[in-house]
Amino acid sequence: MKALLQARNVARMYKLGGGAALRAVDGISLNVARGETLALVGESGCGKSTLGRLLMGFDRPDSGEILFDGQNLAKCSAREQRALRSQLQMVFQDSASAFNPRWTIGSALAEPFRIHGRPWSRQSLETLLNRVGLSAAFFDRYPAALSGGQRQRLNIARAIALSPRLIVADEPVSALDVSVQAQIVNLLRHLQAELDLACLFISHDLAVVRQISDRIAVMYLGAIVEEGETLALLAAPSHPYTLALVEAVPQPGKLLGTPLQGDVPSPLSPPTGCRFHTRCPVAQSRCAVDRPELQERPGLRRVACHFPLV
Amino acid sequence: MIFSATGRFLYRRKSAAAALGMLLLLILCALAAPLYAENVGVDPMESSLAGTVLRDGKRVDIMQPNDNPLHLGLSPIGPSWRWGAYALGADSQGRDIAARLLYGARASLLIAFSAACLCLVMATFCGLLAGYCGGWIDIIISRALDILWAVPVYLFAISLSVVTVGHDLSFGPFHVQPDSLLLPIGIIALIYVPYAARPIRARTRSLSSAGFVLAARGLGASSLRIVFREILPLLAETVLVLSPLIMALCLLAESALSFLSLGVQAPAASWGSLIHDGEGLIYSRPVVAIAPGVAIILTVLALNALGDAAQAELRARGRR
Amino acid sequence: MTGEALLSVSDLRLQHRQAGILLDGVSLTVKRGQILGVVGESGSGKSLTGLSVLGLQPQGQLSGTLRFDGEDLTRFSSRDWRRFRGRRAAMIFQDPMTAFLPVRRIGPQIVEQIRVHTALSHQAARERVVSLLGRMGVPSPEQTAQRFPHELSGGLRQRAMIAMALSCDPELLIADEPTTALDVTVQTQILTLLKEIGAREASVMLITHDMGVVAQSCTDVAVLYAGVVIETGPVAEVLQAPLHPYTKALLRAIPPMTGSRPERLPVIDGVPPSPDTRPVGCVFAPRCPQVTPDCAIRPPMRGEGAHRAACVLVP
Amino acid sequence: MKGVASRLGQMVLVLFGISVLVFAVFFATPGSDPSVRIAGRGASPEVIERVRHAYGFDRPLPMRYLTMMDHLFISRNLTSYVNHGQNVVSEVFAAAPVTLSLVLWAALFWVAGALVFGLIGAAFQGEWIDRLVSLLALIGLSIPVFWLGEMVNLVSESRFHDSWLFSWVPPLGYVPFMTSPLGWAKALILPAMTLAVAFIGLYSRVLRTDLLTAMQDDALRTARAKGVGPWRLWFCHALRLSGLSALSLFGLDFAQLLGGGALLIEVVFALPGVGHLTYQGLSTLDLPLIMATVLYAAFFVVIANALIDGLYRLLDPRMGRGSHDG
Repeated sequence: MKALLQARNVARMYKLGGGAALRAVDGISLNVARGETLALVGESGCGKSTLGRLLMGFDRPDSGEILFDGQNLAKCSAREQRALRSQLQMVFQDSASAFNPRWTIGSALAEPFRIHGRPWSRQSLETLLNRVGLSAAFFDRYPAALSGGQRQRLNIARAIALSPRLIVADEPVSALDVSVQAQIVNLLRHLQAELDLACLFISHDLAVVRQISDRIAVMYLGAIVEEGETLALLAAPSHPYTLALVEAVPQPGKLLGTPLQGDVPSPLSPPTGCRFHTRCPVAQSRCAVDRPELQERPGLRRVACHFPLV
Repeated sequence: MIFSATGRFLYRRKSAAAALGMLLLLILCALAAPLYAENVGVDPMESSLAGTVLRDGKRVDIMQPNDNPLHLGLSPIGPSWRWGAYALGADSQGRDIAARLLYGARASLLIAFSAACLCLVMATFCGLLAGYCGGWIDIIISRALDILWAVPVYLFAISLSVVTVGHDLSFGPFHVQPDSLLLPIGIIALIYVPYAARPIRARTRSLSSAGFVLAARGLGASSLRIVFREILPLLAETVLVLSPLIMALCLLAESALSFLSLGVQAPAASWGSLIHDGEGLIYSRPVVAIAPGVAIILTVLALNALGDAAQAELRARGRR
Repeated sequence: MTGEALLSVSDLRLQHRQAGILLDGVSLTVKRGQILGVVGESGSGKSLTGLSVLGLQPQGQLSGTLRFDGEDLTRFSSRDWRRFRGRRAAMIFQDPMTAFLPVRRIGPQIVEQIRVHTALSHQAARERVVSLLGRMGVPSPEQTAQRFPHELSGGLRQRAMIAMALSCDPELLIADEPTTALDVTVQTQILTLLKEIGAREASVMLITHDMGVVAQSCTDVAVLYAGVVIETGPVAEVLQAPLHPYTKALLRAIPPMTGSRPERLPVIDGVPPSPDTRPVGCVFAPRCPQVTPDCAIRPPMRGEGAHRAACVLVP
Repeated sequence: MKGVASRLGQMVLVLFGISVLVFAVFFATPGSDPSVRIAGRGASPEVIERVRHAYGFDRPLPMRYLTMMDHLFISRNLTSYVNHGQNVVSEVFAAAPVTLSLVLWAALFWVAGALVFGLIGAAFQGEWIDRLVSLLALIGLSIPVFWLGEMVNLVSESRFHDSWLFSWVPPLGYVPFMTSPLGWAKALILPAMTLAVAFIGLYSRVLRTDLLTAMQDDALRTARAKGVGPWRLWFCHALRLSGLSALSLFGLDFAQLLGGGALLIEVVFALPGVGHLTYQGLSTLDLPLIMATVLYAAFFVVIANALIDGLYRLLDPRMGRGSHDG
């Protein structure tokens, strides 16, 4: 399986006032194969959105390289990057601000074609609308007329307009109600199968991720702590943090588990050794000094833990 | 689209309609200045200390012996309720106040309008550049504006005027007449650039971090395309809403400069210079100073009301 | 004490001049010692119901009855309300960052509430704040009281918020989406805390959009749809055997965490009615897969015992 | 500490920028030659040349800038071009107390007026009293201050001077505090009120808007849910939350007035303050005097900016956590 998108040791640090530095992404490597969905999971501040921005080329990494179809995104010129955009699209969480309020839905959908000088017609755009489950009657209306779920559909329509090969979706369903969320998840899965679309799905919601992804990478404080095939990983997590996340998902018919202690430490001053040792229920003295590397485990699993659970 | 939107705006906000009506009336009056001067037969620029005027059927001197025993010498003729020459009386040079008021409106409104336009163009340029580019360009522009801002506005305007107004100036191949209106226009525009650039920069910043700008970048749009297609049309609303308020400020600044004889040069008139003329007659013929003051207040009030209504409209639109 | 009705809301309606009908017949009861989950999607009026109990709903026409421990809240004067809020019923909000005044330290903000309602001295109030924060599981409560809201993590802020709400020993705690702005691991901590509070200190009305949260931390549940309570009952019964088609569909739409992965998640077609165009009959009828001609008339709550639903299909 | 140092550095930089700017305006405006101006209209080329040499205008610009700064700040013996032998720096320091008194009085009126009007407007939002206050504020904002001064003079010194209302008004001019505190107050009350009118208009509007925004804030909803009464709600919560932006505005305006922004009022009411001094310098083209007053003004603005910034950090703890934008 050839990787469509490949990140190698990507790191990004933000300098703040007073000499403080925020290591948002701290040496991450991952692959997304053609047509595959990789989910990036973690709590707020774990760097998953920063990684998404880096992979989209909105921001450049301090070190490491990002290869899209063999081309290094971090090195290519702005012009080359713009040309690559037709292959690589993004869906945002906040669908309300993702559209210029003064443009009609039709012109918003035509914009990608205009930018890349591709031919389009009103009819083709209406077909596109129908494809994401929106009525063609919306063509001349403004985005404000749509509900949240409809806007997210429009967002997806714009993203697939140029038939890209990869979509980076940053929390695309977190702002939606459960019933609408299910609709969007179904739509994304359907389109992916139809278009042979790879997807990097960034989310904090494990239940949604389980439904949509082939593989999961769990992030904690800027680094991947565990990565593996979705169902296997969720059924039997190896990293104590993954286990805590799985147990914390509120589901009908499940009792409230014992919560993890404390909060996520500030990324401005991350703990030494294993980043998770301050909250880890099975931590030992070694964890406070020695930072575990991400290691291959049987069953296509990678884990960064000295004392993996399984 | 624009016309119907303006129409709806005026319909919804009666105060804006009233203010706009008032402004149009003022502009009409200013345009009609020569009409009035010819009709009643006065020259607003020539002094006529020995002239006479027909009043209540009798021909009387424009400069009359003083009716106040405390003041010595001659004092100009006062206002009268009848239509005709010198309806508002005369100034110390024996010129018709009403005619000068109308001619003054031309200068004042022209300067305020041109200065506001120039100021907004410059401010939009600075604000857009600083807000969109960010980084060191933003730091340099913002610091430069801070420096301009640190000098009290009127003091700055006055300093510039002292150096330039009333002198023959040459900027390379360009030669500016000493009494050219370009000088006050340029000066007033310049001093309010920081004032206008700040909100424009802030708006640009918030627009350039908005989701749809990021989305356009994600689609592969170039910076120029983003600025001209995504940001400028929305920024234009902010600038448009700001324009009546800036124009009001410019009008006040112009009147202040002319009041200090640093704006419009005699014998030409503006409302500010008329108040200056009236200063000497303030205790004997207060109308000379009151009339232009009232004109300024009405204009500025209308402009401010218009700006307020536009701002409220923009806020309401943002909520919808 | 348990079992006696503390708050009973019946047929609460709220009509806003511009927005239209926001609440259209909300009836629910919070008994002492109960944790009632009020669950619904955005726009269903769940937060408004919570705000109405404290008289903080937006201006509009309010009708129906609100009884708290036998007192009629609809007859309260603004003075009565001031004595009621924070003293007998307190509220915590979704985002503890914005809910605190950002420019004052945590401690004094809680002290303010205590001193508004009790005659405690400044010193005594401060001591009480520290002990409250400690009880809420805040590490080093004395230092935390001296911090500004933005200096605390989200979880600690919410704990401080709960401490403030409980500072005058209220009988009812209304929690409006208290964990939505928090991370999942912290969410579990806060839910555990709320559960303890419900068991020991006060009745809790937990407003949320998440059925999972209700399942894990509530004793009873009221399901809201488009400003109407459509199903109420003990959590176990409602989740095991939902009566109303909406509740059923809502539960099915949650992606499962165990077992096989469905090809498609079941969805509810259509969108909830907007406040200005509401169906005359059952509010869910336009989207209901089991709609009958009887649905043209708004069904009353039906069912046996505590588990009831507003649906014609219920025997 | 690092923040303070960088702040100081910025202040020095801004001051330097201003001094260069002012210097450039007077001595390097393209097409305008200071020696021609000093020599007067129609002077012969020889006279102009003599003036140029006598005033040192033939030396290179950076040298002249350094010399002037030396005279202004280090040896502090910059003398007037017009009235030779008169020390400009000491003249500015002599005028400063007058301006300071005037502006302090004005600030008193305008803060009180803005608070009253702003609170009334916000508390009675949409009612007739709010509309009335808004209209008054708008009118106050629209009156040219020098004209208002003239009108006040007209009413208080001439037309109604003999009525009970204005009989106490002293003739135009300034009375030092040390001479007679009562006379000092009497001389300043009307000019200060005149000066305050526009600011009351501006600030009451700003405060009203900010208060109404604050009342919509989540924190205020919490306060209501706590059972806080209306007085506490307005004064301890809403005002605390919304007063900050008005405060930073206040600092800037106060400093601008102190630095000569009150020039028009000082001229109209014949108060010998810094603004009046500048005006004199302007009418006689006394460049060193103008240079000194403008720099003095800028100095105040910069200092006030720094003070307000510090106060802001003190009152709003969210500031000062690094330069994290957002």
